Amino acid sequence: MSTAVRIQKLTMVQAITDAMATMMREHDDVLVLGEDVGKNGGVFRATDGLQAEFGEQRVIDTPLAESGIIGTSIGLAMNGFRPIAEMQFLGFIYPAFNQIMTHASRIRSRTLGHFTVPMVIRAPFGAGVRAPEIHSDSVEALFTHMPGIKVVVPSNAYDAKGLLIASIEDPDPVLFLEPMRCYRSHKLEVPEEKYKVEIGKGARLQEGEDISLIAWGAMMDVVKKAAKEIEEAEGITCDVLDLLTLYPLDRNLITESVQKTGRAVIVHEAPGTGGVGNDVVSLINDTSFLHLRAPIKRVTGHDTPVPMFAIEDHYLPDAERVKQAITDTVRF
Amino acid sequence: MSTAVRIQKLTMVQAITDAMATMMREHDDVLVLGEDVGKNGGVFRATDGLQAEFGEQRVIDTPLAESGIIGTSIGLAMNGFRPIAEMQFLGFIYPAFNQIMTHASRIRSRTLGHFTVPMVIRAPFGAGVRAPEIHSDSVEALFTHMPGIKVVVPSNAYDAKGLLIASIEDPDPVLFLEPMRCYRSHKLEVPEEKYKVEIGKGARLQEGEDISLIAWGAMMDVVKKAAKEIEEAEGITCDVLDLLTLYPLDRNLITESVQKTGRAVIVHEAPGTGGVGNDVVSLINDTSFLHLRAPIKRVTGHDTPVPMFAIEDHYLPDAERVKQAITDTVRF
Amino acid sequence: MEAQFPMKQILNEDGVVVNSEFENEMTESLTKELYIKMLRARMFDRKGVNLQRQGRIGTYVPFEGQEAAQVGSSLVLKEGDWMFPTYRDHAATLTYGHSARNLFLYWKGYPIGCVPPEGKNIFPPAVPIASQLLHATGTAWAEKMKGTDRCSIVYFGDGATSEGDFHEGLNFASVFNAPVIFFNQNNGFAISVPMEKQMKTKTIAQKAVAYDIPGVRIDGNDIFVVYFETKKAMEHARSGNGPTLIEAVTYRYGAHTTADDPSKYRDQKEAKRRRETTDPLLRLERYMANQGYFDEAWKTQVEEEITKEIEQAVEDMEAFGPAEITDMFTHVFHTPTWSIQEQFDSFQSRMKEEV
Amino acid sequence: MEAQFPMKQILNEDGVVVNSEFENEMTESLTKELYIKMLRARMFDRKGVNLQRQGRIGTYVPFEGQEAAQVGSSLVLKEGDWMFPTYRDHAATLTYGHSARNLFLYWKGYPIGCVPPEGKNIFPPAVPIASQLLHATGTAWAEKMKGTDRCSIVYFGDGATSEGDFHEGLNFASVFNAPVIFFNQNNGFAISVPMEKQMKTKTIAQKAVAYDIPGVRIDGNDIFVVYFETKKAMEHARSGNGPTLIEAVTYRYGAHTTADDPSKYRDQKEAKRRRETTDPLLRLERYMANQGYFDEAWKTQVEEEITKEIEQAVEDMEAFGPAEITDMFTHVFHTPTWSIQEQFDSFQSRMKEEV
Ligand SMILES: Cc1ncc(C[n+]2csc(CCOP(=O)(O)OP(=O)(O)O)c2C)c(N)n1
Ligand SMILES: Cc1ncc(C[n+]2csc(CCOP(=O)(O)OP(=O)(O)O)c2C)c(N)n1
Ligand SMILES: [Mg+2]
Ligand SMILES: [Mg+2]
Repeated sequence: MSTAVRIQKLTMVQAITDAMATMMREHDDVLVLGEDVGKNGGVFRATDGLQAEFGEQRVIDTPLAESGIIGTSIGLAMNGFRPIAEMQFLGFIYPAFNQIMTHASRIRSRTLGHFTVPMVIRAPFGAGVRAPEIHSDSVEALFTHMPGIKVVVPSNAYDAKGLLIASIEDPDPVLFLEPMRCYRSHKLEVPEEKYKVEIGKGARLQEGEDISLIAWGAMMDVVKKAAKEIEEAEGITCDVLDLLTLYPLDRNLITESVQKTGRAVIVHEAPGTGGVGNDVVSLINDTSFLHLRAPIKRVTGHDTPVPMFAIEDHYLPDAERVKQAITDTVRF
Repeated sequence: MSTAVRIQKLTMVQAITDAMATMMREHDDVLVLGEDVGKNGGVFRATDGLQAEFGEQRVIDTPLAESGIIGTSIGLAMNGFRPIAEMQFLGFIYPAFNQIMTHASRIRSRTLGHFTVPMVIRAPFGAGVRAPEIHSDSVEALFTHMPGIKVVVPSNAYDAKGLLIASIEDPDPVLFLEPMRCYRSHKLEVPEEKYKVEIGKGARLQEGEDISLIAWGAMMDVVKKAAKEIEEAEGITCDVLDLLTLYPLDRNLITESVQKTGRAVIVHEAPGTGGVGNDVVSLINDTSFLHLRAPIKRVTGHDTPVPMFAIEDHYLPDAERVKQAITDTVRF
Repeated sequence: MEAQFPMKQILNEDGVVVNSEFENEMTESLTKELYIKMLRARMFDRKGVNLQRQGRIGTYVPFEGQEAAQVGSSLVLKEGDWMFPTYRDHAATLTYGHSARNLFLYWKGYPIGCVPPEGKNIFPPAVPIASQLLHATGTAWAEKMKGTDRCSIVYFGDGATSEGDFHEGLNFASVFNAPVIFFNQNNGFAISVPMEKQMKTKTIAQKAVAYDIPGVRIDGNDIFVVYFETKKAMEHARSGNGPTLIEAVTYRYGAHTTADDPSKYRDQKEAKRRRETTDPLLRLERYMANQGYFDEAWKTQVEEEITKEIEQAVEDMEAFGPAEITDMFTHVFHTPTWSIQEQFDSFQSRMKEEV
Repeated sequence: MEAQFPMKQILNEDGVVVNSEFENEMTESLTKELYIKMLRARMFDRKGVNLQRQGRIGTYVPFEGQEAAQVGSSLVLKEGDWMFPTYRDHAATLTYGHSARNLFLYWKGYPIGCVPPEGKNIFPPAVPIASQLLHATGTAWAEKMKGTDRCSIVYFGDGATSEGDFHEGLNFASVFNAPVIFFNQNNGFAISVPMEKQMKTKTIAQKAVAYDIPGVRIDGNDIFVVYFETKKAMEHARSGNGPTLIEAVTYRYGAHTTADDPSKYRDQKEAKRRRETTDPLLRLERYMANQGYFDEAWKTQVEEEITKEIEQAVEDMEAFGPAEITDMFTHVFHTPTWSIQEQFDSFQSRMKEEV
């Protein structure tokens, strides 16, 4: 019965395009809309070729208005379509905040399931690519705090395709965050077929005994580098978790890991105050208090706006900061 | 030298009016603007009498547009005025999210202090007053995660006046949250004079030895009730903290209390996931890990939208839930 | 601009036909239907105010005075069309077939109050002002893509025109040629703020110029002009010609909500004056009398039937029993997340303990 | 509506005066000033593109083709007026007295790049499209309340007209009669999206009707019409008559940013054609030649001076040294909060370790 799975080597941004094309071929109700997603194929080329293949009716350049994009997508989603709305950058999602907060995420619960909003909002995000101000915001926590929407963040091509397909198939709104730093940083083997990476499940990228390193998105490379260097230098072995979904968190994965290692370092780009890292701290406190051998450390962006790009590297957590947190925790 | 301080008994909403009037008398550059703040005196009467006293030039009914209110207030603030902008309900602040997130909070840092935004955004919030949908949102965490703005929440008339005056005098934007449930629930003695309650400082409302109860806003009444009942029933004494400022948190107060009691219960209305409670958990983890005798408990709203008012009481934390958390923690 | 957007009328205040464009279609049966629907709406509204006064429901939002605008516009909808009301548009939703019981339950704070009858595309009242204009555009655009001739109608007030979403909604609809009727009820006030403080323009219809779509200004208390102009706009939309902005000039007699005190910001004598002059029901009665078919006995009979219907709805509302608390947990997502499930479980075990 | 908002011109493509309204004021000295400022802007812009190509700055946003719109409009500002540019408006900010060094530093990603010279009310480029319209309204309104005759000018593109903030900005300005000039540069594209997909209207000027304010459509490549119409609008504003919406029709020859490839979405032959026909500098040269005072030697001399100035700015940019990292921490609040202070401290101790 098994047919050979065809494999292609793709960057993350290519895998994202591939996921949309795969779903659009299979389902007529899947639409792509946003600013410059048509002929231009998106400012990152994430929708490259889609309009040529699926036409202007299904890959739609909208006026420059984020509330308009999300608000009309809600209408489309309530009335039989599955829109994939692109925000050109996550930093430009704010004008649509009202539509997401008071409608996209609430329509199912307000109407007791009478109307539903099966839509995906895609948004490139994060610092480290020398983008101008506002373009680099990492505000996942604004959405994990919003009841009624799921938030996912792949860190590589394979997960990106599977998670995006799962997001499009999800009966509820999903915010699909795309770390710009990962768009072209690696190529990975990605099946040509349709497959899903389950929403709500994280991944253990590396087994270790001494400490759990918990991160997502562009921070995975930083964390993996730190884990490798600290093992070489000090023989400390790290259990490296890529959360993949930020709401709902993969509680089992985190709990199991921390109960094994007794220690955790959480790494994210967003400001520490109000960041998703605090949710992870609470989760560990709730589930694993007696297992903890040291306080949990968070290595995060500062409580400052992401600065202009000449100095943004000093905003972002790097392997040095992560290693310092690891040794502080292990030696506590 | 000392003159007798004249005292008046005021509800919280009266104290808020009084704070604005006090500052407007003293400073010509203080303006009030928003929807229905003029003749109508605001839907909660918080600006009652201000237009009669200060005129239509200083107490301004604006068009119905929150982004417009905040955006123009930013311009006014950059150009010599100190606007107090009212959002009719915190649940209607979302259309202004972009202006607050990318401008009000960032202009000082973007321009290295060349332009500044000394403005106050006032907003009634929280559930429990049988308001319609969206009106009851408790989204303080969206703003504590936003670098460049402070967030304060009084729970009584005395603090409300002092904190609002401090907010108006603050050289940076302050989000001043007004728990609707507290508007008229108590009268307190409030000096007629100008005085300030310092931003960034919480208050210990009650001394206790066994556990720290940490909350703010409308949850203070719930927490105080629980503390009283649990002391009567079980002899457990609670150290009750009213945080008052949610960014920046009063780290010293929290730390000192938890290091004394070794236990903490945090109570807030907002959904647990992404709530400010997680920041408090992290703070305690960072400062007081070795003092903890039990995991920290959070008693919060659910990860659901605040429901329609017929069932909202089942959304809100109540004294029963708080007491349960206290006994669970003390008996851990 | 006022001259370019004159207020269209069919009936003047005395119920005299001043524009005969649609005279052929102004049949006795249509006239009576319009009258009955308006009377029904008005009686529903008065019941709502009373129920609130008696503490049997919570804050209520009355619409008395705006019946013609809402009834006339909603009566031209067809099966399957989409309706996006505000909190003040029960006359419209009721006329289009919403359940009176559920409408009352809405104001009693029951989650079920947001749910329309099966098959009826009626959105719950959009609480954040103007946000619903985009949904109406989206659902209409979807119909266009599906190739049906269905359309959307969206209600909003004069105050709503100031929000960014008003602008984005009209622009998207015009760019994508979506079959949507933007039905503005200009009742002169946004809570306490009069139109002159909301905008500098003297008309709302002229804002259509910014989107190159038709803008029509009508007397919103003249049910005929509302009915026929909305019908025209709908036919325009259904035949692929895109959206129309309709400004129906009207007035609310009462308070903004039952929690509001209009005497704070306006002279209520004006409401009294309007009740006697421009009232939509009175005007139609005058017309019917002029036509020779207004009959007090008939009216009484109609009133009795409506009273029965509304009393039944009130009874049904009260027979509904307590609101379903579990609704809070079970519909946030198709399948609850673990955090919601856990909160639900602990809620249920608390409930059990209480028993 | 196009007929009601015809595109005003003073010079046609051949540099011939087609409208003599302002002929008295079109002196040789003004003409030369306008020319010099445009040339300076163009040379600055080309330098920006070059610096980006050489990797000496980051992504840059070119404006070549839009010099007349920006220079003509900014030259009428007076001391103390407020300017709110986009990322594409260096010709405007430079003309109004911004520091060329800082503008280059902005594109090098330096925080100092956002800071205008002392006393110059120039806001940093508003990154979220259309958000700055409200700030301009607010600062202008403040001037009105203070009783000065200062005003604000705000720049934005055709794409920006779709955002809700465009609408709210114009509405607030019209309601409060704020002295602000809404200066739209309609260059036909929002990145790749042509005007026809952005809006159904054929003009942007007509959107003024929605706010009952003057809307003026001008040839944005004709520096005279830009200069005199903006001046008129400013005088109108300064004398208490409120805002004006100006649509300056223009074109960007190059890419949206240096990271963009316009051939993906349009035929660049059009840019070539326009360079030869409607170009703002060429047109003014033709006019000056017609007037008998265009002189290649003079131009060469002017170019030399500008080259010197710009080279100096580049030198200053590069002499500035590394960006000040501590800027990240020290200006978030007037006084750092403990969390920022703690992060700052630990940053500083890491820096010390590294040394
Ligand atoms: C975004 C938003 N801001 C504020 C409010 C509070 N509010 C409710 S009704 C109203 C006035 C609406 O006026 P209008 O649009 O004229 O409608 P009307 O009430 O007259 O029918 C306001 C300000 C809201 N519901 N949503
Ligand atoms: C709110 C927001 N959404 C999206 C963007 C991304 N973006 C930057 S420039 C641009 C196009 C702007 O077009 P237009 O207003 O015509 O100005 P132009 O670039 O042509 O000068 C877009 C979509 C942004 N900066 N802000
Ligand atoms: Mg109204
Ligand atoms: Mg443009």
